[in-house]
Amino acid sequence: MVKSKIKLQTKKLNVWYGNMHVVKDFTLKIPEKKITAVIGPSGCGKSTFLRSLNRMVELVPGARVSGEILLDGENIYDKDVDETEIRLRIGMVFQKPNPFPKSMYENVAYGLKVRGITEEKKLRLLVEESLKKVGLWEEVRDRLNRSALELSGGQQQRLCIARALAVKPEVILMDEPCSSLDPIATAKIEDLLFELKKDYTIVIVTHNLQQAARVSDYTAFMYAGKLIEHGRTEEIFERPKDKITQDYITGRFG
Amino acid sequence: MVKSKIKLQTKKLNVWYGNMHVVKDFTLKIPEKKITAVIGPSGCGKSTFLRSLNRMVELVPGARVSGEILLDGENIYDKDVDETEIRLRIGMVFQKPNPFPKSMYENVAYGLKVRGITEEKKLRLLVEESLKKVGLWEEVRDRLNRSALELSGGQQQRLCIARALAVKPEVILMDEPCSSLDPIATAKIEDLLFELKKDYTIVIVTHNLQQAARVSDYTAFMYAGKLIEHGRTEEIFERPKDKITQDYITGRFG
Amino acid sequence: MVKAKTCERLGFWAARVAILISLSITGYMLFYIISKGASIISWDFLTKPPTSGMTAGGIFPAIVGTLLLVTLAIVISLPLGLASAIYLVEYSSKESRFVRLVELAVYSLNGVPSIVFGLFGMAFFVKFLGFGTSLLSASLTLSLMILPTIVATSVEALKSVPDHFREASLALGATKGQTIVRVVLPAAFPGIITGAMLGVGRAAGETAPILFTGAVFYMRGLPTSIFDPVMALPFHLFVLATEHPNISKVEPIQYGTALVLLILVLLISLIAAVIRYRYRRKRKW
Amino acid sequence: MKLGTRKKLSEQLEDLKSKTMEMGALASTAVEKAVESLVKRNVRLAKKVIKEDDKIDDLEFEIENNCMHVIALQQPVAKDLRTIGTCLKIITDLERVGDRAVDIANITIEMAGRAPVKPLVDIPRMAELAVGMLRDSMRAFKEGNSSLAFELGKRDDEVDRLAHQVTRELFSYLVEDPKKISDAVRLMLVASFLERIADHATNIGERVIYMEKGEMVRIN
Amino acid sequence: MKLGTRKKLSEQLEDLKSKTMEMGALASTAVEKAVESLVKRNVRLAKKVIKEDDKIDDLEFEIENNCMHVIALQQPVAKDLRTIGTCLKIITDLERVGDRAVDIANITIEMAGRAPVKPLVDIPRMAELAVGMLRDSMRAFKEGNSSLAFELGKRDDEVDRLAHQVTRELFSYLVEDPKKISDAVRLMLVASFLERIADHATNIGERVIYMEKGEMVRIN
Amino acid sequence: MKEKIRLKLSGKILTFPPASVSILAVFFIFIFVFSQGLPLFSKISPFNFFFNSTWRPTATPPSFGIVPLFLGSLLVTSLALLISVPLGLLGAIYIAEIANPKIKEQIKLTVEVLSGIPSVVYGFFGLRVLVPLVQKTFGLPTGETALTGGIVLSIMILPTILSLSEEAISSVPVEYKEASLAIGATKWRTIRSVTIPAAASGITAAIILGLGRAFGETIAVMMVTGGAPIIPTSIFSPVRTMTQTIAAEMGEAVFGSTHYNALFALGIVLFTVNLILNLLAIRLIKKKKW
Ligand SMILES: Nc1ncnc2c1ncn2[C@@H]1O[C@H](COP(=O)(O)OP(=O)(O)OP(=O)(O)O)[C@@H](O)[C@H]1O
Ligand SMILES: Nc1ncnc2c1ncn2[C@@H]1O[C@H](COP(=O)(O)OP(=O)(O)OP(=O)(O)O)[C@@H](O)[C@H]1O
Ligand SMILES: [Mg+2]
Ligand SMILES: [Mg+2]
Ligand SMILES: O=P([O-])([O-])[O-]
Repeated sequence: MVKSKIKLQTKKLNVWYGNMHVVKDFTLKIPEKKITAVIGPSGCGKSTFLRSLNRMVELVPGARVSGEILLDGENIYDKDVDETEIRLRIGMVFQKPNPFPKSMYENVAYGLKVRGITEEKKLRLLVEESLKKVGLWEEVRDRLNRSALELSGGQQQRLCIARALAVKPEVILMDEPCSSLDPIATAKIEDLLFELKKDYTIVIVTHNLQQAARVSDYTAFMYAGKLIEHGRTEEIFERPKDKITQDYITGRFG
Repeated sequence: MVKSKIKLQTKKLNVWYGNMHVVKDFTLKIPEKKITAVIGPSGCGKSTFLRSLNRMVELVPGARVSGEILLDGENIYDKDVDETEIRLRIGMVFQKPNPFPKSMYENVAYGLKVRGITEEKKLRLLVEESLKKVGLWEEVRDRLNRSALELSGGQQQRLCIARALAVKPEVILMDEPCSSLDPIATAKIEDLLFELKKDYTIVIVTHNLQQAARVSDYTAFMYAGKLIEHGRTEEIFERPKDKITQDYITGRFG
Repeated sequence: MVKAKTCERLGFWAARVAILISLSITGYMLFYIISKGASIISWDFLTKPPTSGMTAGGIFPAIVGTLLLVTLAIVISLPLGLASAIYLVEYSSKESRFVRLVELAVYSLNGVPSIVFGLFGMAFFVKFLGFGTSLLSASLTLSLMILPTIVATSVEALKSVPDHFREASLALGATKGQTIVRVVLPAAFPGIITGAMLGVGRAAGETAPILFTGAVFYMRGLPTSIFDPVMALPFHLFVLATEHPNISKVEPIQYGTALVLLILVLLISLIAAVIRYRYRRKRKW
Repeated sequence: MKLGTRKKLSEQLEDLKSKTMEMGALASTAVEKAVESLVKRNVRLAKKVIKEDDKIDDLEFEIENNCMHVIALQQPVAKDLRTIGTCLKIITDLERVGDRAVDIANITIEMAGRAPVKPLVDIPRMAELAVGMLRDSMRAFKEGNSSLAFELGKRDDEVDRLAHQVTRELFSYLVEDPKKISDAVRLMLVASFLERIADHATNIGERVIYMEKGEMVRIN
Repeated sequence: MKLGTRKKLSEQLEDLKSKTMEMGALASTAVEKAVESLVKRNVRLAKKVIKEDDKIDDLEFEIENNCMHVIALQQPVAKDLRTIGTCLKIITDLERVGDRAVDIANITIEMAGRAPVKPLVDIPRMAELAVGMLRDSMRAFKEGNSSLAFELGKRDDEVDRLAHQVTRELFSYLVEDPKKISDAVRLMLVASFLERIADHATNIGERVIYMEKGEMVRIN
Repeated sequence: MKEKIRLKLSGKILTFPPASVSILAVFFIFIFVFSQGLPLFSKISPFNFFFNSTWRPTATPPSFGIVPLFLGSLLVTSLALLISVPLGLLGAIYIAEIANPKIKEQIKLTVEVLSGIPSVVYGFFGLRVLVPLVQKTFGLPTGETALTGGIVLSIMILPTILSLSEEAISSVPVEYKEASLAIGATKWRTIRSVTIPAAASGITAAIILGLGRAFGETIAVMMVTGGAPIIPTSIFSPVRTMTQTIAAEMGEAVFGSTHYNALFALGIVLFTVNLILNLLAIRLIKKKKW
């Protein structure tokens, strides 16, 4: 069904919180330079699934993961894989815009500094590049040293995306990145997604079915921890095969 | 344009916060037993407008109101009108479900007790009636004395609606009542709205254009404090007259 | 990257060692006092007055004195503090000059060293108002000292009641007074109680403020009126440990007194902490 | 669905479907009556058919509008959307069926007062078949019955066969008796109309299958 | 719009419109060529027209599918939705125009090798008018030009007038020379087809006005 | 209706006077402490008071120079901070960021309970345990030194610094930490570069409040520092702090005498210094940016 190159792939992924089995035998292929949306009712495990893709789920005390996640064919959960390395390759953007309470410049430079880049000139250049990519450069070039918290919600979210882009990740995970934004800021982020997918593989979790329909190339429908249906977004929204999917997307659910 | 009886009507309503002119010359008729949706970009003054309808806006220090709001022809801002009396007639439901940290029973009974009703039997009866109206009775009848905070978000919101209904208001104002709910809970609330409009006049503020389209009979589009366009929801969504309205609802805004 | 990992390991160990040291010092202190004092405590020790120039007998008057001081102090400061907090949070606008003045005053009061409270108590209650060195002067001094704690915690407790509760109540046609009494105060209750307990704990343990205002080293019998001076546990311990002519003879009594004081204060403090924790966990808004 | 009385999506879809069924019934009846008027040379009935076509047109307009309402206001997806798409397409077919009924009725009027070309046997038979298909296609739509829809393909072949036969037969009359030319031409047209009505019924059947399965299938 | 390459709503709408324009161009050309084949009695050209109608049918299918995609995925409202609704309707008209071109081409083939009934004068004239209307209706669609669309009503009247004239004329031939009956009948059909093509152009014009103004207006 | 309006107003009227009590209290403290302290300067010059290096109130002629007392307070307080700040900060990091949730809750509870231990108990512990220990370890003639005072105070303010810093660190929104981790920073790097800077104002406030507590503490220091009013020469000197001086000498000072005034003047100094520290801390805490 998926024809482009597979960038990221989960194989029989399972996640438990303590005794609670939250993600169940999840096998999904995520194609390169496409947008894959994960939809499903609240609490079905979308965020958990997403966080398992860059090993952020390990930060939850009591979380346990089994199965494989292959990034370009390599299992990121292998013993000798460094999770910080993985997180440089798989960036993440969160539900609420969360810039650090530092200057805009520092925010974007942060990941680069973590990576050991200290040369001022190089940093400037890379920061500018990232900010341009998210279309924020023109808006903030004159006040890069002002606090990032002065920006509006939508701008903050774009800054956070720029911050994630700065370290040149290959994959970007987004957990409901627009749910705290107004429709206009949301539209801007969606436009940005179209630009970004030229260079990045994107996985987005959203509650907003319309958003999934608008922006994604592929859609995965998740229910009670299981992958119910996965396919081209058109297929899912026009011809879902599964009864549950049909009920969910037509709002006849629950 | 509006043919049913007019329940609530604003005439040249203006609201200021300090020097900030937030609602400007707002003249709107709200027909009885219909759902009127107020839509518009963030910060355009929707919440302020809504809160001026039951004089909640007066609680904001520095808020100033001019113009008239007629409830059944009587100006609620008249000097000798008691605002607590108005708030009994015009109920309100908030963005985030906000049950009191009391038992479910106490929550619904609260408004009645405030009104001076103390007779246990009568209270029970009225509480049951309200809970039945919002379809919560079957779900909670066995645990009325448990804390309302034990309920799920959607149930809490329905409890809040029941609480507002208990005092038998004529109008119900809702400020983004579903924005913190998942799609399933949202669908239940929307179903409830269809039931409620048999008996109540409803004004709902929402960011979700689809929701406005789905549930409302009339839609008012607000922009920068002004009423730009108002009409049957079908008209607004199929044949908006104003360019700004068109741009806003088709997402070409900003 | 390897360096980053090493840094992390070192940092974590430093933190672990720090907390271990911190806890073990205090832990040792508690262990020390408990082990030394436990053998002293008996029914007689708790219920008998001291005898033979303090070298024998119990500490009953000091216990009673402390309880009296604390009770009186809280009875004065809780209503005052709570009412202030209600005024600040519910009845005034944040910009009002008066509110800022009150806040400033509360903060200032909180920073005043206890010995300065002692000085003030002596100058104002003892001398100026003529209450003399008495239970009343000492309690008033203590109540002022714990007032900021009570105001601050009550303000916090009231503020932590989300506005949407108030809005919900007002939107249902309740008046402001009904809203405060029926919704806000019940929701803030645990926080207020914690504040009160904290105040009680502080009042019970302080020595400096009562030094010149009401505490005496020895008195015959219990105070009969609020104008009598009182014995108090902390003061008792202080004097026994530093000024008693026969220090080695009263050593066991010192340990005993220290232990009783410790238990009293820790108990109060523990109750406060437990209430707070339970409440924090239970709170869902 | 009257304006100003908002309903839930499922109710609106039901409304749409029942309106479409109503339109289907009107169109079928119109064809029946038109053919009856032709057979019985009943001008009044023919005029009635022509007048009643307005109802069908109005209904098409109304249903189309409602479809747009529902799309604009409810954002239907998946089967809901396919149902609406199907209604949109079915109503154009039905409207065209209605137009053919009018065409037939007009022919009745044109031929009024003249001796019949020949006894009408095959045409009523075709009409019966075509209307039967139409009715069944609408039943398939109502019930979401795709196997019923699927059978329409075969039945359409039968109608096509009959149409050919009628045309051939009439051509022979044409050559025999030039005076009857114009009426013979008219009857040929009627046959072609009926054939097209059967085509429309087949189209409707295809749409029903699409609605149910999400795939376009050619059934003839 | 290929599957799997998601675009923004505005781009998708542009795609839809240009596909529809393409279909319009194909249909217009088909009619022109069909009439040319008839006039020049060019069977090869007629066969080409018939073959190329598949393209039109495919395009209709594709555009309709894309419309459904856009509705399902983008929740269009207001003018965006009206544009899609208009595309959906225009393509049925265009498809029918294509079918009429095929009908004309078929007649060319049927009449091949026989002497012409009469020199074809009015039919090419009608064809020119009808195709002109079709082209203009599509231009009005492209440009959102409702006044251009509005004029189509008058032009349709002219085509109707010509069609009547042609029919009357042919009837006289029919009576004169019974041998030419069948071809005369065929030419009458051609005239009625052209008339209907003009009707379709008028329909498209009405749709354009609806798209622009949000109201259905009858323009003839 | 009128009754309702009265009801509405009554709440405000009822709560206004209590709200004024705090203001009055500060005002009175100010008036009374100053009114008893300021007369000193009609008897001796402020220069003398602030810069004279001997404190001999009972000698003839008496000398009221607070330099040794101030230095004593300063030394003891500095020592206390030197020990408790690193321990407290690292400990706070442990509790807030490293400890697993179960242990975390328990440690927090413990620390909060410990912060309620009365100062006299710390003093008592210092006197009984630390004084002999210091004496033995460093081979001093007496264990009652500035160092001992510093240690006792550091133990005493440790819970304050720990719990306030921990609160500051914990209140840094988890989103910041997640953002940093998600970008590939290690946990420690995140603590260093994101959490601590974000909590900086809160941590500073914690330290200042600890400082204030140490500076204003009376009984605990009194029991362990030896109480010699001389300028300390090393951390092993016995010292006498300002607070301690007031507590020790007030009993002997004659009401209204120069000595009495001088002790109140010490009170003024304490009052002022602590007020400044406290207001500073409050400003820092209020400066939260999120
Ligand atoms: N830290 C945790 N410890 C234990 N259970 C958890 C934890 N986080 C989430 N869960 C549970 O795991 C399940 C899946 O949670 P998750 O956050 O992945 O759902 P989700 O699909 O993202 O929901 P939402 O749409 O509401 O964000 C839920 O039932 C939730 O209660
Ligand atoms: N208490 C207040 N004091 C001063 N200005 C305020 C206050 N509340 C809101 N405003 C301002 O008034 C304007 C209108 O606010 P309002 O909350 O009514 O907008 P809104 O349309 O409800 O926005 P949203 O969709 O984001 O809820 C905004 O610019 C806002 O910043
Ligand atoms: Mg989630
Ligand atoms: Mg709002
Ligand atoms: O309307 P038609 O020409 O396709 O029958």
